[in-house]
Amino acid sequence: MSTPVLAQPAPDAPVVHRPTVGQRLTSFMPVIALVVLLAALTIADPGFLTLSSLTAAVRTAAPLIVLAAGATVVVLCGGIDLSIAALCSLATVFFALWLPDLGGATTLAIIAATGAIGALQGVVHVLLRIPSFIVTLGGMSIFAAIALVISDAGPIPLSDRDSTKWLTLYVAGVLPMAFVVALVLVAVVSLVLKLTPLESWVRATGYSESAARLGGAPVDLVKIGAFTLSGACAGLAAVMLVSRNFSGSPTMADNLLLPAVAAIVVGGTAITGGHGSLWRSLAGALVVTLLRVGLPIVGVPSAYEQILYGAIIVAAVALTLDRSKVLIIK
Amino acid sequence: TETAAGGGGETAAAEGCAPEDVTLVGQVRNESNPYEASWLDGGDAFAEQVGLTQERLTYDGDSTRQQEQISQLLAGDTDCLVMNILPNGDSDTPPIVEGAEAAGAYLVTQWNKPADLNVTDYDYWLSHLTYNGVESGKQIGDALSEAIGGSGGIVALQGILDTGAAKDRFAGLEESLAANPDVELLDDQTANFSRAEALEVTKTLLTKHGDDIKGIWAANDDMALGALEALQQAGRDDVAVVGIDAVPDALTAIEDGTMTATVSSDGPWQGGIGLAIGYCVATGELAAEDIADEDRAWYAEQFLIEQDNVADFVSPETDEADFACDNLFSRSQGAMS
Amino acid sequence: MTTSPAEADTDVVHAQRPRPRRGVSLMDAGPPIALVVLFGVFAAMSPGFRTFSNVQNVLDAAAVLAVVTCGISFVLMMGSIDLSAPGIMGASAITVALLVANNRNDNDLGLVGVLVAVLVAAALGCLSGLALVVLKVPSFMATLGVSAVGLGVATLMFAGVQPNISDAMLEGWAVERFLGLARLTWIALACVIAAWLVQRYTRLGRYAFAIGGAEEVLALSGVRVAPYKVAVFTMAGAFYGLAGVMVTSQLGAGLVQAGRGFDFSAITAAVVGGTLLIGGRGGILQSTVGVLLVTVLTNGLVQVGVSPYWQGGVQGLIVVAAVAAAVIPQRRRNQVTK
Amino acid sequence: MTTDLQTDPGPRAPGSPAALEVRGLVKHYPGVKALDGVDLVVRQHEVLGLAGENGAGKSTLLKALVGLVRPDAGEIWVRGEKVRLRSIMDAADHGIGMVFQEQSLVPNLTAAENIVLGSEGPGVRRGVYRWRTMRALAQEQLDKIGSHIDPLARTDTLSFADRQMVEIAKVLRIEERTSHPPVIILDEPTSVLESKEIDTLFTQVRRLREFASVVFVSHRLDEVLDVCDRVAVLRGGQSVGEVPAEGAAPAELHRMMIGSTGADDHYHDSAAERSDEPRRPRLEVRGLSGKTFRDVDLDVHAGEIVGIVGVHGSGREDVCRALFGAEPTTAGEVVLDGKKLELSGTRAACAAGVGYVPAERKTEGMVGPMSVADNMTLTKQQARCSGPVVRPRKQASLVDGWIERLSIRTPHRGTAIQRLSGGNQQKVVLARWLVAGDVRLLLLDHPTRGLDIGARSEVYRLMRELANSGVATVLLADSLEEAIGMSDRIIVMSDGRATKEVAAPAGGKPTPLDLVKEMV
Ligand SMILES: Nc1ncnc2c1ncn2[C@@H]1O[C@H](COP(=O)(O)OP(=O)(O)OP(=O)(O)O)[C@@H](O)[C@H]1O
Ligand SMILES: Nc1ncnc2c1ncn2[C@@H]1O[C@H](COP(=O)(O)OP(=O)(O)OP(=O)(O)O)[C@@H](O)[C@H]1O
Ligand SMILES: [Mg+2]
Ligand SMILES: [Mg+2]
Repeated sequence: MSTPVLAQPAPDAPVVHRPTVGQRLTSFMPVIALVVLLAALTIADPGFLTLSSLTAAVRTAAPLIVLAAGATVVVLCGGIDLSIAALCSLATVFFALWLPDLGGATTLAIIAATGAIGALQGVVHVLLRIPSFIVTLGGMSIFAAIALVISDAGPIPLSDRDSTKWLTLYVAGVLPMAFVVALVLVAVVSLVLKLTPLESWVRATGYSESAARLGGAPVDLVKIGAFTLSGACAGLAAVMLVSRNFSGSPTMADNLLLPAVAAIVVGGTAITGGHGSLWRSLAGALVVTLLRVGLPIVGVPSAYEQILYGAIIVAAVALTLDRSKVLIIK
Repeated sequence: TETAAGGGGETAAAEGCAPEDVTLVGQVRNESNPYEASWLDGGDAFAEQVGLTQERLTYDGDSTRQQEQISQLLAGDTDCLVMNILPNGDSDTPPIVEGAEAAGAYLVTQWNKPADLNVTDYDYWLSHLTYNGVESGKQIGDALSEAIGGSGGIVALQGILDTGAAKDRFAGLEESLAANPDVELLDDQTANFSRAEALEVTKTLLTKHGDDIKGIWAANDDMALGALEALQQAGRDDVAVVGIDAVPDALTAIEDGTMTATVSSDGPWQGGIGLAIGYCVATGELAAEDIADEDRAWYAEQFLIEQDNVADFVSPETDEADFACDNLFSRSQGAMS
Repeated sequence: MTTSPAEADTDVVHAQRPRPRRGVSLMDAGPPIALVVLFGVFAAMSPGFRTFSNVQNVLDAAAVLAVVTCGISFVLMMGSIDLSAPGIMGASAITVALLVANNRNDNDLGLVGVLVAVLVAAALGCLSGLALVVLKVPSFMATLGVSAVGLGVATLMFAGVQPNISDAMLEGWAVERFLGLARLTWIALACVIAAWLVQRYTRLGRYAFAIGGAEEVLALSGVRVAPYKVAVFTMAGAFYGLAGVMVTSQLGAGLVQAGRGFDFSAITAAVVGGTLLIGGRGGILQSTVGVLLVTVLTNGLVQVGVSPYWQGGVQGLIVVAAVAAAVIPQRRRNQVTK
Repeated sequence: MTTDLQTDPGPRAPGSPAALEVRGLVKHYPGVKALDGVDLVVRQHEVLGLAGENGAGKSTLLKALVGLVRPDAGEIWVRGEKVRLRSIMDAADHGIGMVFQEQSLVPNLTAAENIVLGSEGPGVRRGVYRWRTMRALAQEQLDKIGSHIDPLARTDTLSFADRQMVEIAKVLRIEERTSHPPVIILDEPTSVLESKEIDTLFTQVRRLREFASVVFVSHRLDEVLDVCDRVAVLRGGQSVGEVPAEGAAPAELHRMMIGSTGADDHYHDSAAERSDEPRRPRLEVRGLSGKTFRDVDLDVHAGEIVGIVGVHGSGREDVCRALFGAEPTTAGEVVLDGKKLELSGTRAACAAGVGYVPAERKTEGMVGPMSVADNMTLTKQQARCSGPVVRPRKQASLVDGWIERLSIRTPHRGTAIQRLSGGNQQKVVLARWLVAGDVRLLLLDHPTRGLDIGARSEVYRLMRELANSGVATVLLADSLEEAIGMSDRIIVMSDGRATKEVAAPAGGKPTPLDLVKEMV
């Protein structure tokens, strides 16, 4: 074998990869947007910025954070999960129905069940190659129908409020437990992604599914996993809603779909996949919650509120999106 | 149950708030619906009457958003807060009630309440009022039977399936059907209280059942109006239509004779009365414990409106006297069963 | 050194296969077949379904959705998404109701009122486009924002009192028939044909298609895509505006909620028909097939007598199944499904 | 022959000014100086070759010439006039057009539309398409290069080579835009073409010289010397000199490119130590059939490199993909190391120790926005972690090791792979399977496409090294010579069938002609 050894020039001394100030700033943009919004609301109504008000806001935001966090992973994989809200509603019904039999284990059972339903959607998406948009759109109406039927189209009161009481407690007197749970979820999922190869597989799948697949990444499993997580998060969010409403109802969370997706996008996660993070969605969910509750509370009239909501949410995305990472914006 | 009320203890100042310290809040689904807009206007009228302004909240038919707004509201200053709330659905009432109780805010709810939730168990939930849905459903059902001459096929357009109002009204229809054995319910579909959906559903039902349809029972006037459009487009003028709510367009239609009957629900009065009850208690003019148990959860007076009496309802006006502290429950038709 | 001699003697004779294809192929036949099958199944199950008047009814019922879908198809072809239909339709519905003869004011602008409403809608659509290309906000969010703005504008104009129209022309659109179909249905048909012509024969249409295929390549060819994107959203807005007017004509009143639910049903229709969300696929004709599929489904389920509780679920199931049936024969190696 | 010869630049010289002149062009990217004061002269009516290693800055320079890259410093003169090129249209107005290294056609438009895209002229009147005119315009361009593609075929249904032809047809539209002799830039146009098409292209390039100037980039140096009048060499973003093509030797060019004497041979004879005992082959394919191939039998032994040659559409690429589980099969059995290989999906293949390097690097080979390190360790995460948790340090040292071994020019392992030059990207993609360590069967589809000579011989060396360590390799080579040089055995495929097997042991290599006879 004649192997010519080339006199290759030594590779350039590795330059230490340090993000510029601008890059650092873009990764903090969701937080900046949050602070700006809070400041604006406070200026509009100085009474808004109180501890109890902030506590109420984060407590309110908890289910949305959880929903958005789960769906973020699906979005990072390049898909979308439109079924989260309907699945969450269904889970509230399940919770109320199962509570008498399962007692304390209901919460885990719910999360396991919704996780399994999410996985099923993932399998359908992956095996039948149906776009996730359609699979989960179909899922959305199917779950809604099941919820309607098994609940007999009405709310089901909790037989025992104590089982969800822990979620309504406060840590250190000010931090609502539901919010803490949401934080822990975001932290754990982020860490698991970071510390395992999952993150690079998820991103690769989102950026370029075919390259990821041909590059040997377990694309199908990653996608099914993402849908499973998204489903499980819907279950957890359902438990939070039930703890707040003392009942399960077949349409309870239905209106959280668009806010959840908005939270993801406002956080700066690319809806096309690949770029983004759960932390961004956390900040996004807080921004969306503040908009949903803050505008009317500070006294913006209903019609103007909608106009402002539209304008602010677009502005927030304009602020948070890291355009260096997303070359083409669809 | 005497709910542990953290904020309640210090604010339960029975002596009452100064009238100018009272905050009035009215919350409905949206302002793009004539009935609910008139509700908020009624609230404004009452607020003006007592020299205050009403904070108008809308949640766009979004249960979670309603809860979010209320918990944010209750996180603020609740000392002299009076809330007149239209819960989105039955399941939305308990958390609102619990929240208000814990924060010590005066609350009046309307329309939706789970049957097993008792107003008398709470201190700050002053009253819940509604119209007897079974009764309204039955009244218009009977009117419809009469209009089609006591026999023939009808179809029903149901409201949002998981609301108490939709269920009660439909139960009323069933009662009416039982009383009119010759009237046959050919089909029931939901059109979600929406005019546009009612239009499509009715069109389909018209092709499905054709001339068998003699009457259309709609769980609210919006759907009845949608059905009327569908009838007009199908060139059918032989079908009687009934609805509930007495929205202005329905009244016009009844005047014209295109619609048969509706049942009044008085938006402006509802918007005012809830605030009035809260205001009277907050200012100490009325002690919460003096409200009779049958006035804690009650049916408000309603009227079947047909062509002969429609003129009386065309321009509903709020009467200041209705909101006087000693006259708050004058429209009561009795306690909720 | 023999890196790679291009010697003539290594020349290879081409064994070209007739692979290159023009436009459509059998692979695109899935949705039409699904439509026929679905139609057949319902016709077999329900005598009411197969009546002539019900077919009329299906076509009439498809009219508004078809017009909305015309608009959204161009956006989807670009690979963007558009959720602004509810807001834009609401705004145009109230606008037109207040401009033609109505019970709120003395306006009686007739066709001009319709035109103004469509223009207002186009302006709102343009806003989405501008937010996309100027602020670089993804269309999902830009259009969601514009939808909220549209609803707000509509609510402002609504001002608590229902505007009912008494304009003879507009009311006639829904009532009067020509060859058995309502005027609105003909309007919708005209829209579909116009949209198809735009897609096939105009630079705007072809570029919208190309943007979905490979946006970056257009830039490399010196095409400035931004104006075309704005134009596509503006055109979509105009279609929604017309749809809002049509709803007003049907309901005889301007409703803020005139467009409720049309965003997702239009996307569903387009996707079921084969205008995929990744962009660069499908087109107006495919979307129109999707509209018919969805409408037949909605109508058929009522005709067959499926419980209202289950209708949504059955519809979801069938939509997934229809797409699966359409997709399976097209499965290619290493296909990307988003 | 003079190397490092600095010919007198044109602008102020008497007679006609240079068609294009570049002075001191500088372009920085984060962490790299892609261009470091490049000077270049393109005379009128000449074909100028541009040579340089992967990452030398060729593409960057050319992109600056068409206004896609805004240089940090330096001047560009066109026909004696200093210009600033802000956009590709600007460049086109000055008569400069380019065929890009990565294909740039809109896949869902027709070939005709792609050809006239952006300068439809009479093809579109007032925003309305006139399909006939459009078709005629496109046909005119296609005729120029003697291509017989249907102008109304959708581009994504065309073969890679046909698409390349469409690109060339497209750039020739520039003739219509300007009255001046245009400058046409071809960045590695031949890397995806077959020899017949290359000939067509060269005929075309020579024709172009009559009325235009051409800048031509290729890593096949003999090709460059064949078609060009003069060759300029870039190294590390600087001009290091130029040579007249007449009489120059590839070795000389190569020396200039790398700055020292380098390899003179690029093909490797197989390792002799391979025992010829009749062992069971590592890979046994029996009767494999799919959409585009039928009844393919194939044996590959451990340590053996088997080349598959065939004309376009012979189905060899799909066989490779099928073996990797990325293409459905209808029949057949595949046994790897005595165990049946499930062709159910790529994951099963990976798990069984099969590696695949796809030909279309940009879309299938790499995940553009992800870092070099992540791309390299996409597959076998054992490489970056023992157990389920990643170990960034271990990953870093491993990746850095391969970056150094393969001389991958990247500022850092954390740099997004899309910022690397094409050749360096390919090295990363290859490295992915090398990092994995336990690959038993490697399927290489055009693994050296777009690589410079140095990188190429590095890849050859690696392939051989891997083979010696026992990996079985299937190679779809870039050229027949490469196939012959690298393979121990060659399978000829035609029309979806394996028609012939040719032994190619060291010392007993067949000639290209032998193979071509079998291929048709
Ligand atoms: N957009 C970019 N961002 C950052 N660095 C870049 C970018 N484009 C090119 N580079 C860097 O500039 C250098 C020159 O790249 P260029 O593409 O010009 O090389 P080339 O000579 O064309 O190589 P090849 O033969 O592989 O195509 C490389 O080191 C590359 O990593
Ligand atoms: N009969 C056919 N019908 C449809 N597609 C085909 C057909 N034959 C081949 N193809 C497709 O054409 C492409 C190239 O085919 P193939 O793999 O046979 O080329 P190749 O022999 O590898 O040529 P190259 O030298 O360019 O690599 C593949 O994507 C394959 O799927
Ligand atoms: Mg290059
Ligand atoms: Mg090939």
